[in-house]
Amino acid sequence: MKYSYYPGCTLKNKAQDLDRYARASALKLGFELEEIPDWQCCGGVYPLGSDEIASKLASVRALNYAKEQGQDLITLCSACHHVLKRVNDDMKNVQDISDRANNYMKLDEPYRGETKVLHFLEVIRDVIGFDELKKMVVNPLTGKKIGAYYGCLTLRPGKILEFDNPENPKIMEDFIRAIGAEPVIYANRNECCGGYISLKEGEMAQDRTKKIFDNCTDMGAEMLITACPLCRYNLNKSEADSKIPVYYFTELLAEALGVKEDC
Amino acid sequence: MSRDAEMIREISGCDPYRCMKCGKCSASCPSFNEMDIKPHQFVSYVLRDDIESLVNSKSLWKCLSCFACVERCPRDVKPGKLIDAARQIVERQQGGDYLKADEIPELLDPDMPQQLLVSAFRRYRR
Amino acid sequence: MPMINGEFRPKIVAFCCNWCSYGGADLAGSSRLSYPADVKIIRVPCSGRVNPMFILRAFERGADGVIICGCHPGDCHYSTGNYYARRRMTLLFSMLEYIGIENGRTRVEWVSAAEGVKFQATMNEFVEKVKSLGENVRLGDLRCKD
Amino acid sequence: MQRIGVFVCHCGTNIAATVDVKKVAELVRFEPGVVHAEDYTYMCSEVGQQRIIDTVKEKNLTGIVVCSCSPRMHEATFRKCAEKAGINPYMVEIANIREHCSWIHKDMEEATEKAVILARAAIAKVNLNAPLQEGESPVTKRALVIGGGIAGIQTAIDIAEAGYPVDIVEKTPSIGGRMSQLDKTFPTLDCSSCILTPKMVEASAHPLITLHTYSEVENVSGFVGNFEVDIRKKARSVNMDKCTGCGVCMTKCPMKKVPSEFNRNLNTRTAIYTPFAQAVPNVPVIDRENCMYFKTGKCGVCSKVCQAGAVDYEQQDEIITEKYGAIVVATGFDMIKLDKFDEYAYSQSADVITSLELERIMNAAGPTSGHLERISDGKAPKNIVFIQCVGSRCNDHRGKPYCSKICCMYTAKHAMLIRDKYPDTNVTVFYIDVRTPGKNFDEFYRRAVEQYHVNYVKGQVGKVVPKADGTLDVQGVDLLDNKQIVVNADMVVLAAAIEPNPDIRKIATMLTASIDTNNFLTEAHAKLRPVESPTAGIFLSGVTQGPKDIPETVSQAGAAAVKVIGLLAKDKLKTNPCTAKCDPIACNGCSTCANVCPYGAISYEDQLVRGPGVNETRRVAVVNTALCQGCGACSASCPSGAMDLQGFSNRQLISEVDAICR
Repeated sequence: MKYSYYPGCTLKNKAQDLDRYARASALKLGFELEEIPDWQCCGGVYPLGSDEIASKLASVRALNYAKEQGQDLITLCSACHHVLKRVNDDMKNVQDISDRANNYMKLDEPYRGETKVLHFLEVIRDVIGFDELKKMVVNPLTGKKIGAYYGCLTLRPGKILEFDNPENPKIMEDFIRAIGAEPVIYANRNECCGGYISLKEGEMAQDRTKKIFDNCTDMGAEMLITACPLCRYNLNKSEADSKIPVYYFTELLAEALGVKEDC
Repeated sequence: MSRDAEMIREISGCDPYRCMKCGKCSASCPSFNEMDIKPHQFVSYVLRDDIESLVNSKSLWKCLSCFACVERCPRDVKPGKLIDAARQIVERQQGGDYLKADEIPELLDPDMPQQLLVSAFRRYRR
Repeated sequence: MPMINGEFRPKIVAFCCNWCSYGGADLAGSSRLSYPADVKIIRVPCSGRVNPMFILRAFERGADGVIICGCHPGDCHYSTGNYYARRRMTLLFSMLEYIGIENGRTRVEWVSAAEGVKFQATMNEFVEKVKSLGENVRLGDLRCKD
Repeated sequence: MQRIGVFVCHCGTNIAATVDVKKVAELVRFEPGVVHAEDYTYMCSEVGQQRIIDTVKEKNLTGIVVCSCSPRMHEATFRKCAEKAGINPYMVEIANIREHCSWIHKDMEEATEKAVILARAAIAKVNLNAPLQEGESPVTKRALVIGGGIAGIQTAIDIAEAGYPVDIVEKTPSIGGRMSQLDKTFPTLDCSSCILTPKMVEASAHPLITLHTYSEVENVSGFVGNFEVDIRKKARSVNMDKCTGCGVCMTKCPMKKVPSEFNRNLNTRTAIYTPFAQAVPNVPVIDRENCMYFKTGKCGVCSKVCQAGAVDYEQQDEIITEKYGAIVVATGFDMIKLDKFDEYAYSQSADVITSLELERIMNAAGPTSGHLERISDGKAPKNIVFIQCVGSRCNDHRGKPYCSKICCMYTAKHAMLIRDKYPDTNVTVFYIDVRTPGKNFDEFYRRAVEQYHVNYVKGQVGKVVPKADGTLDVQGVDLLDNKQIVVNADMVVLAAAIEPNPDIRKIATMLTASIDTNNFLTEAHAKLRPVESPTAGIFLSGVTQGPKDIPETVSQAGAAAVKVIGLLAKDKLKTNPCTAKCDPIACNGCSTCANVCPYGAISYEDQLVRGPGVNETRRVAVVNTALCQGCGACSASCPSGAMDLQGFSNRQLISEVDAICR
């Protein structure tokens, strides 16, 4: 099984492990990530303005490439996942944006949101299945109490992303169970880490991350996993007393599958 | 309605008249305390045509675009989109970028992911 | 072409079932939800009462669009009338399209007595569509022209 | 040739403000058949009607066109008026120039032009009208009430008291409905059971009331005065005649782990059970899905311990067919599912509960014997937060657009009762608006604040965060203070929106009763006929029509009963004369019409057909006018044009089309 893969800017630099572990794990799980050639940055945030077109075109190019390959498109980074899914929804359901973007793109055949955008976790859940994953685990992380940190971009708006229940998600918890560890459910797992605010308002980000750490450690978590480089950065920058280590979920996946050393 | 108010409604695609003042947005907002104009008040400013105060508000730069208010709003008003529209008016018309290029080097830190810079640029600048 | 202030004003006949859509139109009225005056409503007991002949006649006499409104599937006052209407009209409309009456000039819509807003929206949409198609010249009976 | 009078109504300024009524009267005067046209302020008033009567006599009119409000409003009025004037009531047509014209258009010229066209269509139709005679049909003097909650019980008692037999069909094993789950009722704080139980007993003991509990309506046919209904009496597995209600079977049943629906799944029940101790009838049922005997064939304990020998595993569902003159729908409500509101942590924490669950907890017969306890650990909560409007007043995909109406009052009740019984418990209520219209309602809410010091906070809650110590951090906003606040609570109570019983769609379809976008049944007129469905013979009682509290439900139940009694008191009903009619000369007996007729009103017989060039005996369609409801499906499908609908004939409708397209 081959997928078009959209790594995004950060996975090429500061979050190389997120990418590396994912590729190795994917091979082990039986699918291949084919990086989209000449992909362009999604912009990191979805342009909310209903009249913004130019800032959506990079995503449309990637989506259209996947369509031409006849492949589903996979992302790993929460932000890319968010932007690509929402732009795809615009192309499919918002006539005005779709028409104008197509006018710019001048494609042989207009792009109308045909590509299916999947987060890496969705592939594990919907294509491979957590039960299958469980069978493939060679180093189960038995006894580890892990909190899943979703943040905002993977879940909201729930109606468009259709990733999981935006107020009570379970995909990462199921993932944690599948790799043999024990998920710690805590309410603030979908509260914002501060996002880009940390660039200029460090204290605000400190306050946000403290709330998250306080809540997850209170409920017994020993470590957190995330899918987002920005969330991980903000969490790592936290000075909260309750701070615990934060990993990309792919790192734990690679470890559980026994491919971490190959990376 | 002023041109700016009209524009905010157009850019955001939100109808402020649908708001029933329940406060769900302000109850959900993680940046509530840092904001001078609170999320549930955005609607009133647009309806009152006081775009001046809105574009000069600190709140514009404190919103995290986390969509908690958008997800939970029972009336489909989506205050987060309104504030983003106001932010865009500032950036488009008044050149009031919140982030200057020459500020950057001093804000940088070696662990900072590219995503952060890209996002901040998108949100803070035209 | 019938024009008012330089604007094309189509003739539109709406058949509304007495139990749902006529009530929906009444509700649109009492809620002051306006839609173009081009729409004229004929009350029928049931959408299943609408004989294809009526629609042909309307086009022959110069109507630019014909819309049939009935109860939602499953809600027909007479149990099944709207299902017959739907099947009958699907056939009729495809035949009409064959002879040049564009699909946009004909429509079947389900509007309940509680859906004043939907009635308004449906009529607004339909009138716009018919306006964009212009005058119906395909089936007009020349003898009826001035 | 008809002699038609046209009467244009101003409806005060409702019509006259946007339609030039004088011009309408002037322009239609020269339409074919019109011999008189005038306008008047209120055509429906006594004076207006007298003008019509006088004109009919003076000018020898044979037909009347009234340009006024919707025929759904005043067609009957003007038909009666015509009858008084001595002409056939079916010689009247209404041109709807209010709802379909003056109220929706602003431009006078445009509206006037449209009014004239609508009047022309009506005139064209009247030109082809023929006098019609109403037939008569008998009335079955028995009523059916669907739903055995307080609404159904009250309606049934009121009908029975007037001397007519009534059947109640209730889906669950006992009558009583939602009210039987409640602890106290506002605004007087009566104990719910104390006022409901006597009514349940009265209903079951009444010689004219028959209870069909654990039963469902399966099929409905017929029409007003003459409904025929199939009722499925589900197998109780307990013989109603033999059971003494001793309850030994329930104490001995080994399957004790079935979630109790009656207690909102807060505790469990046995597989053979009555929903609650005061159940009527006090005869248990076996829940076959959970019964060991039915699942494995082993057990049979209940049968062994039953001294009366009432347990009958072989019992089968039974379908009975009954005839009724009227049907009352009283199917009530449930609370919405909260799976889309997980920010309140309802599914994450046992101590986040709905108000109905709190009713069960507060109820002496409930899972905690009336002690206010946390479901998770049985401890007494010291801080309780109530959240209002959970799913009500939402126009997004998560909730309901309407106000559920009862939540403000029951929350004030809960808050007050808790503060009264457990004075050291702090109670906070997050509200958007406190809505308390009703007699002694606002006083009641104020008592909660002033006497019981309940902390009302204007604002909503954004998130409930369960903590390791079992408490809940409730993050909300105080809009009046403009502050985000966090209240640490031991228990959170959600005022979930109410929605019509999920079975209502199926029932409405069987009854051909119309339903609105929220699944509430539609009334015939929102103000003037609030307890009747537009479908004749179907009546509405309780929340099935819209959210309402107990006093309102009881009043409405009584009103529905009065309407039913009014119907059953008649020996004969006038039938709609707008029925189908077959022209035997054109009919070739093809059976198309009989196939589409939903009422089986068309049959075939050999008739001697005589006409130009025809003189033979052949098979032709015949309409049974007592069965025909006048839908016209037959005439639209008739290939030869033989079948026509009186009052809406092909020629009449075509003449309307012509008038509009002219």
